[in-house]
Amino acid sequence: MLKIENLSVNYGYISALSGVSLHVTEGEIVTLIGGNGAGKTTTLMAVSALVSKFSGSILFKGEDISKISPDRIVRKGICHVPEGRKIFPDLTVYENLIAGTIGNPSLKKQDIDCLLEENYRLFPKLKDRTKQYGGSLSGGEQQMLAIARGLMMDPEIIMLDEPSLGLAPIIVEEIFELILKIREEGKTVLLVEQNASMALSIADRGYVLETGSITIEGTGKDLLSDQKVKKAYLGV
Amino acid sequence: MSIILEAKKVSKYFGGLKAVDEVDMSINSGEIFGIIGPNGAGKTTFFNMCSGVYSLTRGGIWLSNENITGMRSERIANKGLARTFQNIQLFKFMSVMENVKIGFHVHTKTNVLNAILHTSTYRKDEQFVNRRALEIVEQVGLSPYKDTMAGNLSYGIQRRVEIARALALDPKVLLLDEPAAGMNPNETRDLMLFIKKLNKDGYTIVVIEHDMKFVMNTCDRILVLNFGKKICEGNPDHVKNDPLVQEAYFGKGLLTKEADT
Amino acid sequence: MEYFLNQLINGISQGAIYALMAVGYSVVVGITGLITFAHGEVIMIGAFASFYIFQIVGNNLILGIVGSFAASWLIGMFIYFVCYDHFLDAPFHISLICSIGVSMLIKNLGQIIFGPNQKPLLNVIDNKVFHIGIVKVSMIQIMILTTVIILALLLNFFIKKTRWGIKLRTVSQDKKAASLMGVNVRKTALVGNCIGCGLAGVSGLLISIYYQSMQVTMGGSLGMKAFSSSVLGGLTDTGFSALGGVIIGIIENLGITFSSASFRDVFAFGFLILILLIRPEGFGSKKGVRP
Amino acid sequence: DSDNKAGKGDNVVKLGLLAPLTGTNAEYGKGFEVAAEMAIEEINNAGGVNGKKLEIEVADSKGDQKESSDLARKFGDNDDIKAIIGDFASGSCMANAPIVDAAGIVQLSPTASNPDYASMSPYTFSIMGRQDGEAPFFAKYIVDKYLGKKKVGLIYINSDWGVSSIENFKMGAKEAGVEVVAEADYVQDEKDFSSLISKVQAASPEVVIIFDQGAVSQIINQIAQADWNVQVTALGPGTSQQIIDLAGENAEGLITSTPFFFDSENREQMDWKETFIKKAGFEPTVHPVVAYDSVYLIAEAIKMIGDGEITRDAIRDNLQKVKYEGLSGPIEFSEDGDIQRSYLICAVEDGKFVIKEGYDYAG
Amino acid sequence: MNQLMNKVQKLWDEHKIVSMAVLFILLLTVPSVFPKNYIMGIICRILLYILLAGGLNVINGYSSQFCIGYAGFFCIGAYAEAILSLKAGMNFWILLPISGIITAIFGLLIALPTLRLSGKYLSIVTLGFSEIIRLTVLNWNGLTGGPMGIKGIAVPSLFGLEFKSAIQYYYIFLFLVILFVFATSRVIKSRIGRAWMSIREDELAAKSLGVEASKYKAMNFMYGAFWAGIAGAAYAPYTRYIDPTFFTLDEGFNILAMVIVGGMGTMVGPIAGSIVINIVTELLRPISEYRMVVYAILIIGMMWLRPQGLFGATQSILSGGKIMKKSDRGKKKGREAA
Ligand SMILES: Nc1ncnc2c1ncn2[C@@H]1O[C@H](COP(=O)(O)OP(=O)(O)OP(=O)(O)O)[C@@H](O)[C@H]1O
Ligand SMILES: Nc1ncnc2c1ncn2[C@@H]1O[C@H](COP(=O)(O)OP(=O)(O)OP(=O)(O)O)[C@@H](O)[C@H]1O
Ligand SMILES: [Mg+2]
Ligand SMILES: [Mg+2]
Repeated sequence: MLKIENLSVNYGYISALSGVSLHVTEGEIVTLIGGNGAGKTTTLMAVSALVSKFSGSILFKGEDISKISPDRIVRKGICHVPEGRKIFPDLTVYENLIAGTIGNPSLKKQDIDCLLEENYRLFPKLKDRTKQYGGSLSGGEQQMLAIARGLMMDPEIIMLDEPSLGLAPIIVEEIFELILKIREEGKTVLLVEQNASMALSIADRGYVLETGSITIEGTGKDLLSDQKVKKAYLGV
Repeated sequence: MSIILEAKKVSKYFGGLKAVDEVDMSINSGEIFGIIGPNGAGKTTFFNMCSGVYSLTRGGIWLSNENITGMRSERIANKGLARTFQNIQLFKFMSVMENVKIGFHVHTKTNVLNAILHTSTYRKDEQFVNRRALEIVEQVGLSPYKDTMAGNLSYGIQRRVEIARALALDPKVLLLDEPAAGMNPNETRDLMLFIKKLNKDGYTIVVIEHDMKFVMNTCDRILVLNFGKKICEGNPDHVKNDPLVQEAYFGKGLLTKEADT
Repeated sequence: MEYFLNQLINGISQGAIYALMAVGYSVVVGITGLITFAHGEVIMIGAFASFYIFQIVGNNLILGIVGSFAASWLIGMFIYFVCYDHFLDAPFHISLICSIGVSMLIKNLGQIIFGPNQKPLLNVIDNKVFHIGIVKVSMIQIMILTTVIILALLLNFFIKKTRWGIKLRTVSQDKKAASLMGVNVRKTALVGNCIGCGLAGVSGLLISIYYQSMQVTMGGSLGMKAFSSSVLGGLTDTGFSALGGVIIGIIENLGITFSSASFRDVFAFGFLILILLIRPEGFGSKKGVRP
Repeated sequence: DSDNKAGKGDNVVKLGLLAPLTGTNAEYGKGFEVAAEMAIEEINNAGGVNGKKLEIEVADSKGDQKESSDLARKFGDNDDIKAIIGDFASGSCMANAPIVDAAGIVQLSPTASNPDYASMSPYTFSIMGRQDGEAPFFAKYIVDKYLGKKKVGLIYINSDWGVSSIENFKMGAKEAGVEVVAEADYVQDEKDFSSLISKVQAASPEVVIIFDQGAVSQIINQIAQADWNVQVTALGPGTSQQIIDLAGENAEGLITSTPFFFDSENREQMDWKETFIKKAGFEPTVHPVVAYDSVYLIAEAIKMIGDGEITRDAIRDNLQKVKYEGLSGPIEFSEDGDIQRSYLICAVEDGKFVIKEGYDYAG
Repeated sequence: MNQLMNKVQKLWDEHKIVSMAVLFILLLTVPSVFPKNYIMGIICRILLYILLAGGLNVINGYSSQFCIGYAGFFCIGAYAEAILSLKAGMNFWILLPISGIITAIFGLLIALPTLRLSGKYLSIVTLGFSEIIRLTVLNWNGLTGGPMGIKGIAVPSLFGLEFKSAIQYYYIFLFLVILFVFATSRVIKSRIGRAWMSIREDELAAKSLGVEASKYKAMNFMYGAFWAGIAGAAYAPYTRYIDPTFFTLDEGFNILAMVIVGGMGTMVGPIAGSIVINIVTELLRPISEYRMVVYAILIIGMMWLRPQGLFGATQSILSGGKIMKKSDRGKKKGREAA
């Protein structure tokens, strides 16, 4: 479904990614783990064209999307829940969620309504905050909002950059359940997580990213039992 | 063991919303104190009140028996209370070194004239700042990044810069808001050790964290907020087994289980 | 008493003119998120467009309005590509200096093309004066006032309530995030800017009908007033900006009744500063801020 | 471009013209340029002065004192340039005064209206006409004698010219027993006069006097818009056609004082006007006319030098003595280097200016 | 551009003293190179604007505050000098610092209430302030001569020799510029400068580190205003006549343009800006009416080529840090083509 072929990204003279290749097939959960500064965020940003790629190609359903603008990419059904939330501070929670639906013109009024319902069910906190301005939410609430906003566009593939960041354990669990649920709906997930053990335990496949290039890849199980991974990222 | 930071019945209302409601807290010098609670429980707001960013709706705060209620944050920082921010607030376009140097502001006293005339005050200050800044950068393990622009660092690294900068203040109390967010278990462990080390060096540390492993293994005492109210306080084990906390916060405890390991 | 009422009317109708300009201005700023100093020149272009149209097709108000809207829309596109397109995510002073450059460009070109002297715009509409009780109100004053009110309300609804409005606001708040929502930032900003300029053009037309003359250099002071008014209204809120314009108008004219018109801008700016001291964001307020 | 003229340098006399070709005053700057070039052309076609051709170097001061001063220095440095005409704004002229004084070169400003300007240096001249001439005349002969009214309301521009005008007007008014019941002032670029008008109207004067050049028509229009019919008069615009174009029938009955008049019977005046409009693209105000005369004045001064060497000082000394019947009326400099004029009274009747009283009326 | 800058920088750093001395000598000999009043007039103007642009740059470039009404301060300085020298007959050399201080006090007066304001709102206040100053001067006939202006301002003299012509006055301006550069560059490098920049980058964080934001913002404004005052005080006796039309908003924009074109937030920037813009406007003279048109186009073009200004830092909050990536994209395209 999504196929990245030896992608390289430079920031000025710093090389953040060098020859990263990975693929995500329909209906699976793929996770990307790695230390700080490994290049996870950069990878996702490259997919949604937020950073200028230096070389490499990105295919979505066989078509090359590495040359088109971010908004067009989104409209193809790729949703990116960015690092650092990037919610709209001066829009209310409700408006933020509506903004999420812009990316998917096919949505009807009633679809939007039931999507709203769904998200409010998932994140009751947001429901009691509908009229509050995004910027004044607490860190975790913002994180929830960011995720909910992503779901609002009902995408074919969703890329989550550290969704559990700043969330209370109970919510984190819900998030992971949510991810599984999304897969059940036949959708696809590309997950960047620091909490490697949990991420891998739900993922079909995983990639390990080290200083800009992929070192290990395999199924979630394999990686969980892989010695190097254990040492480096599971902290055991 | 003397009380260094004390909050008496502090409340913060935003319109109808009671973000923090009548919370008491007293932190002894030399301990690591944890604050946990569901999202939107009022933790950060509480920090913001301690550090003078928000005014209090009610109650009072004492820093080593001096009433700092309603003081401007500059003053409070001057009195020896440093904090880091949940959503990182670095000087994005300055190098890591410069970021840290700003931290020494309160410890230097150069004024315009000194600066123009390069008086001894000026020279002393500059030497001091440069030396200490290097030390701290070293200490926090940022040496490789010391001349990179802070904004260009990855999320995890930026968190460390925040801590380094706060340390430059050489504070009595150090408030850390989710320091481990965005770090993987290993990095978290390093951070844990680092914080413990700081604590040994005599810093009193208050930390907000959602990573149970981190909290349970570093904090001497933990305070749990929910909907702005204190629902539990005590040592890790006590908190861990508190039913209220469990259903409000831990959920099934998939993540807390790890903490036991 | 009558005297004061008339001064009040003067104030309101001049305020209405400011409001008219401020509405367009706040649309521009609200969507591009960048302030401009070329607004006055856009107004001027609108005025001159109508001038030539009236010369060609005779005094046909509708055609005039359409023409000035179109002309200033085009200028709007020009301004967008010169000042904004490049610098959407750069700090505001860069596009600001560009807009100063553009204003210089348009003004000086205008002086060469249209000639530097004043141009008459006499009896486009027969401007009767109604005597309501002791106060006098002229046709054109009523026209301007109604236009302002309708525009302000419509736009406010459009931007606040509709899905399109949300789209526009996402662009002005965080362009990266907006593009992640599938918003075509550049197109949206372009359209937004052009709408704002179009409105400016129409206000240019009405203003020169009101003052019965126009000059290439008219833009400077007008643009400044548009800026002040919409700052008073919190820059991005069309409704408040309109209100701000009216209030400034009234304040000025009342001030003049007590002292001299040489102090006009002193009153305007003095009042503005006063308000900003009490409300740093004007009548509007920054909602989504928290440390 | 001085070098390419170098060859025939000796039988050419160069003058410098300072004018705001760009900026807010571009309208007047353009007028200066066109009128001056017309004058030069005529003079040269008539064989120049004492067999020498005149040349003029036009420089854009942008209405900015700094630039104007730089240009004055430039002309000062350039020994080919024998005299300077300009600048438009008093501010610039006065800033240049010390410079031309040091360089010992004449700066003859057609329009500098600040009463202190001409006396700043022996080299500074102005032919705008001192307001201690026209303003009192206006009070005594237009308001009092011609209209026979006693209560006036003044609307004036708050500039050096405007302020000195009304001060002088008040003196004249006191002598003539004319009472100023209301006055309202405004600054350059004012657009909305409604509140000023209401203010003056509230004092219900019999006559309104407007002291300005640029904004007269706008004020007239807005007086009409406030449908207040009162005798309107204006000091400053002379008999500028622009007023009629801009104010249409609102201008009917307007009374002005003017040092000169475009007589539609007078062929050459009409020709002058035609040529100007053709060149400039708009109706002449009073400004280009005085600019035009300025050139002739310098020419006169040069003529008076006769076959003596044409030096800057020679020009200065003779300019002081010149007696000249210009397009803008008779001109003769006072010791300070400015002039007293005598004035006509004109009125707008069915769409054009007509003379009501001649130069002798004041006699 | 950058490479060149770096080279020069390197050379400079390696032999600081020498190069400084050389530069100084060169500057002293300028008048003998250009004996013409005209050229020296231009050079004096350049120096004057270096002072103004430099002072403005301290405000706009080194603190979060964005002042566009700088002409107001210039005005105060000039009138302070003119009035005091005329009415109190004080000596120019005493009046220089005095006018500077008076202006700085005005700076404080508008800084204090506006500390809460940010970005665009502060800008409009400074703009309004500038207009208010001008109009007050215009209407306060008693003190300022109103529209008549002040004429016959005494020229400065030192040990009997008078600074009348541009050539002589050059040395006064030069002296002031050197003073400014010396002082400011040192302040910027010091703790004060760091504090200013920290506020520029993130006020909240700066406060939490004990930087008294309000105090330093006010100080910054005063420092900037001070130099405008000095510039004004030097300018008034130079023209010997001033009136309110000298200090319009356009003057403010003009100064601003120099700062931004040169490169905000750098020491060299405003200097370069002033030199470039003044020379360009002078060179464009022959095309008369079209002059300002071309000038405008040049400014815009400048911003397109180097949004951060001639000498501005690419990676800076003042360039949004974005520009670098753009130029990169350019490079990349180049590579692909190759
Ligand atoms: N704007 C930028 N300019 C220059 N270098 C950058 C920029 N953004 C990121 N980098 C560098 O690129 C590398 C990858 O950054 P990235 O944010 O992708 O890491 P990450 O895997 O997301 O780390 P984390 O888990 O901490 O978020 C890092 O070394 C970082 O310093
Ligand atoms: N400026 C504000 N205006 C309105 N509501 C606010 C403001 N600041 C905080 N709140 C509300 O107060 C509550 C507490 O916020 P706070 O940031 O303290 O939560 P928190 O405990 O830090 O949560 P998290 O763990 O997600 O950071 C939240 O519900 C938030 O919406
Ligand atoms: Mg990341
Ligand atoms: Mg928090």
